[in-house]
Amino acid sequence: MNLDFLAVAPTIAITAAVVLLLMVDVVWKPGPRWWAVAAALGLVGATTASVWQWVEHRAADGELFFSDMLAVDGFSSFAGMLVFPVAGLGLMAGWGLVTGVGRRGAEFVVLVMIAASGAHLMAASANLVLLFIALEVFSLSLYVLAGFTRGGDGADEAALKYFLLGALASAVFLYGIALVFAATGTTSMYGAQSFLESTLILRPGILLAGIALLLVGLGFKVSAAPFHVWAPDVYQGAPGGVTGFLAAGAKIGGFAAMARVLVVPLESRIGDWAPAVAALAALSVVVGTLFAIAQTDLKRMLAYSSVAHAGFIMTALVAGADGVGDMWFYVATYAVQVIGAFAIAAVVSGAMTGKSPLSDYAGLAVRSPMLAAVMALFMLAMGGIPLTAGFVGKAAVFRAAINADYLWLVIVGLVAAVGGLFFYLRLIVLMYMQPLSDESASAPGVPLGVRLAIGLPAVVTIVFGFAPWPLLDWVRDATPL
Amino acid sequence: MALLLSLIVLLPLAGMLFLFAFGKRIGEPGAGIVATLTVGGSFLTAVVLALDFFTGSGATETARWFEWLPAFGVAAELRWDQLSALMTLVVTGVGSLIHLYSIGYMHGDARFGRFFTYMNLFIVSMLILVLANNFALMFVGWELVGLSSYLLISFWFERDTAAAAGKKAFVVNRVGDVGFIVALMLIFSVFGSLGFDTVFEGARFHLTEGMATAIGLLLLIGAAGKSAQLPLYVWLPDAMEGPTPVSALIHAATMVTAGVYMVARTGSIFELAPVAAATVAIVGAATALYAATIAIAQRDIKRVLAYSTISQLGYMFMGVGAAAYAAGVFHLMTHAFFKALLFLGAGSVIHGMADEQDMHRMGGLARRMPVTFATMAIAWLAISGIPPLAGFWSKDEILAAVFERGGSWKILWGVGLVTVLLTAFYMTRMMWLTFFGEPRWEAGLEPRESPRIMTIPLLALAILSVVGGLVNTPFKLTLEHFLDPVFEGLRLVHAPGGSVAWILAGVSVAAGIIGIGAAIMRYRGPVPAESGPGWRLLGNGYYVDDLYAGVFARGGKLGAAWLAFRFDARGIDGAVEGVGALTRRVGGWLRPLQTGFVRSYGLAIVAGAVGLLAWFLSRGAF
Amino acid sequence: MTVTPGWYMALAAFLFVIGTGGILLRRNALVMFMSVELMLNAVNLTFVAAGRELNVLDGQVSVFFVMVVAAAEVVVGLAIIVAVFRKRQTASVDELAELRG
Amino acid sequence: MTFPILSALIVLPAVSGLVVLFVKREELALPLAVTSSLVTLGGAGWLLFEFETGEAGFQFVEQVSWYRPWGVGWHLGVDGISLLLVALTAFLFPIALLASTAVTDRIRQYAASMLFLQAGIIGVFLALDLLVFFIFWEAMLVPMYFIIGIWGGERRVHAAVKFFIYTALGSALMFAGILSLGFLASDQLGGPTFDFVELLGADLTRTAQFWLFAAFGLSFAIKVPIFPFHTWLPDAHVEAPTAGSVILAGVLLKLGAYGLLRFNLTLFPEASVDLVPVLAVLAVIGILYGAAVAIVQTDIKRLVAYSSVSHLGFVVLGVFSLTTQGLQGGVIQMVNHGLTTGLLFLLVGMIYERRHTREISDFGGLASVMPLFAGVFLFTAFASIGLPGLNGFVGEFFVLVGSYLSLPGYAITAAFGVVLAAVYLLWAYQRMFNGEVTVEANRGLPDLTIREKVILVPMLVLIVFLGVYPKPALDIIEPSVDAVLDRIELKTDYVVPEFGTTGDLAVQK
Amino acid sequence: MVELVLFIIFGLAAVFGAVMMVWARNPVYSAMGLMLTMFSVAVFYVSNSAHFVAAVQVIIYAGAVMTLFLFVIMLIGVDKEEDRTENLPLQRPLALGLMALFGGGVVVAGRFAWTTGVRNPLDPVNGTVEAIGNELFRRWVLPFEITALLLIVAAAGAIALAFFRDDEEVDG
Repeated sequence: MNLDFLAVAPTIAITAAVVLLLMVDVVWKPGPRWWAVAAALGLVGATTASVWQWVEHRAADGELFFSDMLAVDGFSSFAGMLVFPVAGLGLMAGWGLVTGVGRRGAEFVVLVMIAASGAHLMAASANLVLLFIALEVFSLSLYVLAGFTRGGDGADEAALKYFLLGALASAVFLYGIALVFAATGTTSMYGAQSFLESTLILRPGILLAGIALLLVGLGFKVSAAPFHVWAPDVYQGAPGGVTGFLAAGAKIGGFAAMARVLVVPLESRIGDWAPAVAALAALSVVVGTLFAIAQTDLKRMLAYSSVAHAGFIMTALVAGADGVGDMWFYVATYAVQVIGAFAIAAVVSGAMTGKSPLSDYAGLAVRSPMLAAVMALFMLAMGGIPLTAGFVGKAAVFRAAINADYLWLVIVGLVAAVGGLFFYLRLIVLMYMQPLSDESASAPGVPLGVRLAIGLPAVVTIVFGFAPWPLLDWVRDATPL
Repeated sequence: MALLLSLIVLLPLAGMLFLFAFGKRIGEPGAGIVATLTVGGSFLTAVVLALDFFTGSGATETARWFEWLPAFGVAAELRWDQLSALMTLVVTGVGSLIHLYSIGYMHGDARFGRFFTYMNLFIVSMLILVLANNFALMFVGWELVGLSSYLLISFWFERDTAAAAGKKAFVVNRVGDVGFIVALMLIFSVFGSLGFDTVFEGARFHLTEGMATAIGLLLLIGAAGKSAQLPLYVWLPDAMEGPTPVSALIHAATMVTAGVYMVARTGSIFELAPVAAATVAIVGAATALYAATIAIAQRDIKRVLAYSTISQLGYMFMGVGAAAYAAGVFHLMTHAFFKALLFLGAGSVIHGMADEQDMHRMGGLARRMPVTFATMAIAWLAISGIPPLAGFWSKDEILAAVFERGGSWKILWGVGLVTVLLTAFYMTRMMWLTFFGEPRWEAGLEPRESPRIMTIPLLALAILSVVGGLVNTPFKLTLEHFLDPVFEGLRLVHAPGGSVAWILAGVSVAAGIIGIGAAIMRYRGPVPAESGPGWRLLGNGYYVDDLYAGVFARGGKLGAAWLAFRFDARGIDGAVEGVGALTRRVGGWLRPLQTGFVRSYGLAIVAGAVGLLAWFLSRGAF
Repeated sequence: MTVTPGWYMALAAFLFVIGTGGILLRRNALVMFMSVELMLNAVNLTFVAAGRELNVLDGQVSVFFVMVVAAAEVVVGLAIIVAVFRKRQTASVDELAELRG
Repeated sequence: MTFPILSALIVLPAVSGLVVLFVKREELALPLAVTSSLVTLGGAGWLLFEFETGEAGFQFVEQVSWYRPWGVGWHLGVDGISLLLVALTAFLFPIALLASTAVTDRIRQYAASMLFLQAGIIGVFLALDLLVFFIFWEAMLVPMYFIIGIWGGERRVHAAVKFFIYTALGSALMFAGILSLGFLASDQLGGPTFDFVELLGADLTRTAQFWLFAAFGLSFAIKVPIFPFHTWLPDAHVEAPTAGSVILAGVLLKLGAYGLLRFNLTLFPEASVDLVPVLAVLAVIGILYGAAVAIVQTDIKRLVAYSSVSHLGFVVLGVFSLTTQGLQGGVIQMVNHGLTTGLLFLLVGMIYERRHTREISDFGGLASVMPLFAGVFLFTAFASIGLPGLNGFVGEFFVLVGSYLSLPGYAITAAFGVVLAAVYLLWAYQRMFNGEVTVEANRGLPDLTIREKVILVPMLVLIVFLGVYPKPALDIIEPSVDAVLDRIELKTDYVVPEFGTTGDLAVQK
Repeated sequence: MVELVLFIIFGLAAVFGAVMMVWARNPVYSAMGLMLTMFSVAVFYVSNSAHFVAAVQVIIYAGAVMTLFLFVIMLIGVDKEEDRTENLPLQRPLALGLMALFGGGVVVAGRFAWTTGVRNPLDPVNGTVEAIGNELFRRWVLPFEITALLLIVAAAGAIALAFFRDDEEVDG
């Protein structure tokens, strides 16, 4: 039994920081500044730990720890390197919310950090039960975050819907785990993997049912159609300060879990699940795009677009292990884009409020050109226009799918991507080609933290749009052991 | 040599560029003088060069300017042989006279300088046309004369009619050009080159009769457009909207004869295509008769001349069609003299009558403008084919040649003969209505002779109209022998000699005299009322023009409008916009599915679960 | 005849479906939540039965963890429901349908 | 390592675009942009000067591998086909920028967009890696979208979005095509590659070629635009600001034809030969249809836009005539159309700045008010009609005569386009410039200003030069297009028709 | 034989409880129904020799969790009777149909073999406290520790949502 604390270093860092934060907060009540410090400590620590793990365990050097419970490999450490900074960005973007809810801000910070850690564990767990626990850690935090401004318009509604549906989905997911356990005799992913490779199951009914139910749960997390129904309401209702992290985190954690589950234990069953995943992907891009076109609220529109993006990302997964790297590229770039976009939404419509009507953005280019420019950049990136990371992402996932002979899926995706332009361009039209909604409104002030939360994603989007090579190389090592 | 040859073109070109730049500045009469001098200069150059030919010692010369379109084996190259020499002399000679005349005629016009710029542009284009040594360059000139014709017809562009006429001329010519271009395609596809030498020398080795006929007919279309033959003649009468010197130079003497020149030039092709050649002759004969009938009923003096021009061009086509190229070209030359003279005279009349063109409002001008009357009278007799004036010799030779072909060609000869009679008739009518009888112009108008600068060219042309015919008489076929080297190796048709010649000549002269007599009988008294359906039919040129306007102009516009505003806007673009709109609308339709009720969401999730379950179970649970 | 674990798993499936029904048919947030708990119980039963058949303890251990998760879930869930109730004086989810489209 | 002139041609505008975007004093934006574009023009001139005429292959090649796993790299090169188009681009941009004085709002962004657009376009012409090509191809849309959408006319937004999405839809399929091509080729070439030159080594099945041709072709057809895909063009043209229209007509449309010639013909020769009839039919329809529709337009910009459809039809016909004359004609016609139509749009823009209307009926008798302007307009109109001595003629002549060898019927039908061209342009001229001045507002309109003359003169000169002495341009083009034809002959059983064959006695005997 | 009896009795009880939970209009009854089901399930645990889990089931679930539920029910108000009129069109038929399909699907899946994993050849394992403890603190120590995070989330979440300080009765 090899107990290696370095293997769980990121989790330890977060937990320590969280506990420290709460303790000090309870005793001395130092307020937001301290929260920021603690959060920084925790996230930076966790990130560093992940980087160290990346250096140690990337590519072929992955290892299992805690009697095959935890996998420390390129996959998990990349997820860590991704999710902890994203959580940092999310906090910066939502800092207005943190300071807005008074003393409860401490809990907000704590929940974001734990959620991040949960997402990381989802990527790292090598055991289905541990995966379930991590997923719950992650989800429960998000439920609370979604409804954080209890009184806020629709925040509570968002929280309750998210919670009830999430509970349903995770129950189904758990049932899937149980069935897979029954079918393979183990909850360990790698155990299941070797079992499924070595033995031919004559009556795979239970196994197949298990896979189906697992996909339901995972599909829910990544908001893939038809399990996306929660996303629009939650994104719109949740306070502006947290939606970004909600969206980004869900994609990172959800796809980490999905990729690991599909590629490790179910590797030998790709023939069964690839078509299903392809179908979900196609459905997601189409449904997401069509619904998004008709939206009048930015956050809701982005919610549907995130459904479409879930579809694009799954497009990579039909290629199995070969597509994982491409998936990561897309997830990484999309996550930062979405954080940045929602950060801007929070600036324009407020971090405490849920709704963000498109009319708020009319003439934004005149009022605050920089915000508009960056927003336009994100829109173009999400639309997959070249010289943005969004294009490279699409190129990557489509390349993977084509290599896996899923041309039809690629064509569906590309056409849907064009349809997506309808609403991405709509926002640009509003910002650049329409007069100011109300002349009186002055340009909203943007605190430094938020500037970072908007600027860094913009930089990432451009840099990896022009020179994606390093990231492409890294993600090729970010595959499960 | 090559330099001098180039000089013929470069002089007017220089004049044009100079006038384009400074025409406004130097104004009247400087601009006119410059133009006249340059054209005159190139005339003299041409004379100098042509001397060798007259002495019989000349050989075909070329002047290569630069490699132009290697892909078509053509360079920007001029060709100097007897035919082009003759054309050059006519163009520059008549041209310089008309330039001189214009100085007086355009006196006081706001755009005096611009006018001469265009005139010189025309001379340049025409020279390129006749001097080109390959089809491509010939086509360039061909198009450029169209351009300058367009510019000059609509010179007074404030007048909508003038503008419209210019456009019409260019577009109709363009229709003919399609024929020309397609002909070039065929020629190139056969010879792999558009150079004259390659084509003409290779013709009899490479051309099947079918191909030759096709090319010939296509060339005919082009020629018909430029030379206003049936059915593409409609632009010429309208072209009279332009200043009269323009009508004289372009629409009587030179440009319109380009078609004749082309057919003569490409004789070696037509020789291989008897059908095409015959068609040329038939078209010519038909046009000659047709236009002559119309000319009878015109009241506008210039329109009479216009239709007369069309008719005379028909003669030339008859000639070249009958392979009597020399005869055709001969008539081309004489016609240039007397028709230019007629136009200039008419111009002088119009000038004197303060821009009155309706002959019914003229009369009795003989005394008022003696010079104009005298000179025009000569032209009148010349065109009527009265010996020994120029027209007689050339026209007679064509008719004789056609007759010589025998067989059904004799029908064409008959047509020609009738036309002679008609020609004499309508010309006489014109003369009488204009110069004799009671003055019919409204009071207060004091017509007087035009200034000397306008009458001198009249006199010069009058002299030419008298003696011009003597260069090629049955007694001494100077011109024909002069041109022989050009048509070397072609089976040419020559007018018969001996008694037949005398008989034919007598017949045609008789026809002319009958026509004149009939006209005098009819018009010596008070002007008869020229009304009634017959007159109206002829007066309106058989309503062909209106037919074209209805079918092509109006009909075409309607069709285009349907395409543009129905088919394109509603149909194609409608489909495009429709797809976009539909996509957006579908989004709207779908939205209600997102009811906002948790339990319906639950339903969706469970449904998805069931769906996945179904798929996976189908993979081996049965 | 002896009771095979299969019987239990079939029964569990039945319970699970009833739980689903609770979520789809009831509009009282609390009851819906209870249904979720029912579903979790059904899953637990599956775990245990399967574990017995396979003669391993993993099933039971999993159940233990599921229970812990369920407990935590209950805390959060009830907190949310209370928060909603405080604002709207109702626990009926049908009245929470402002966010739609 | 010689100086990477090609990269410079792309990077310079892009960088100066950034500079302009953040320049302190707004009034400096346009001058800076013009300077940059002039430098680019200089570079292009140097290229023309240094270019080894008579060489078929690519010159000034730059090749840097970017990402082996995908086989994508920075591969630039210029040959006789792209050289002139690059030069044209470099030539038109300073003019377009100088003609942009009407732009008063957000000048920085405007100038920057123009420069980015230039970088994109030049990139498209120079890229020899399909992925890079696509990146430029797609990225180029964005600045154009902004130029139309922000600085355009009344319905600019609709036009901009239509332009963007319609084109993007086309390129979406091309993107799928590019990816599958790279994948298909990877088996034969050992490893995936998007390098154009390497891809030429791949042998694709007939079916594969067919579908790839369709995927590429649709995208290009929309851009050209070939007949049924043309409707975005009039809208875009009408709404775009003057400079936008100039670039759109002058260069952007060429990209499509260029793509067909550069990629479809060479990468999918069999499919090209098979599909010649289809494209020839569409091209001929485009020629006549565009002209016919142009006749009755009431908006002069729309009219010119449809005339573009007609002229580009000639280009496509030339390209798919698969004869050297036809291909040369196609390429030279691209350049000439860029000059004449660009100039027409400039002139329309100038009159629009004076009267703020594009309705033909709002004008009339302008020739007496602004004779010089009228003269230039007429001149350009005749150039566009294809009057010999002006550039328009050369292209049409080559295309018609060249395509007769392989597609006689189509060529003859297409020849009627020259009549219609005369009709719509001269009629429009007549309505706008001839007759008495009908509308009071037109009285006393100022004639060309010095600045406008400065803009116009170089174009007029070029129009005459290319019309009178096109040989230098043709010499540059010929070897490259011959190389394309040789490849087609090599890969398929198609034989480029020789001259002096049709109906030849010598042959029949 | 005994097990069969137990299975039938408590199986019926479990189903009855479940149905009652779904059916009862008063949340309190639903809670009672759920408790009944849980007890029955606990019995099944025992009969599957999962003693420890059974104990936990009774103590935590039936005990703590359900008490918490009842507490909240009381907080919100017992008298909230829910009328059975369904106001979402097609909700009931669709729901019932999907339920049938789902359950049917699982049963179909398992109708040949409910477990396909290889049976552990050692002598039968018993879910005694020692056995489970051994497992928990050896192989499963990491998940066990991770549950700590879960509890923090629960606590923090509860505080964040349900704990109103008097100074911020109205926020958001």
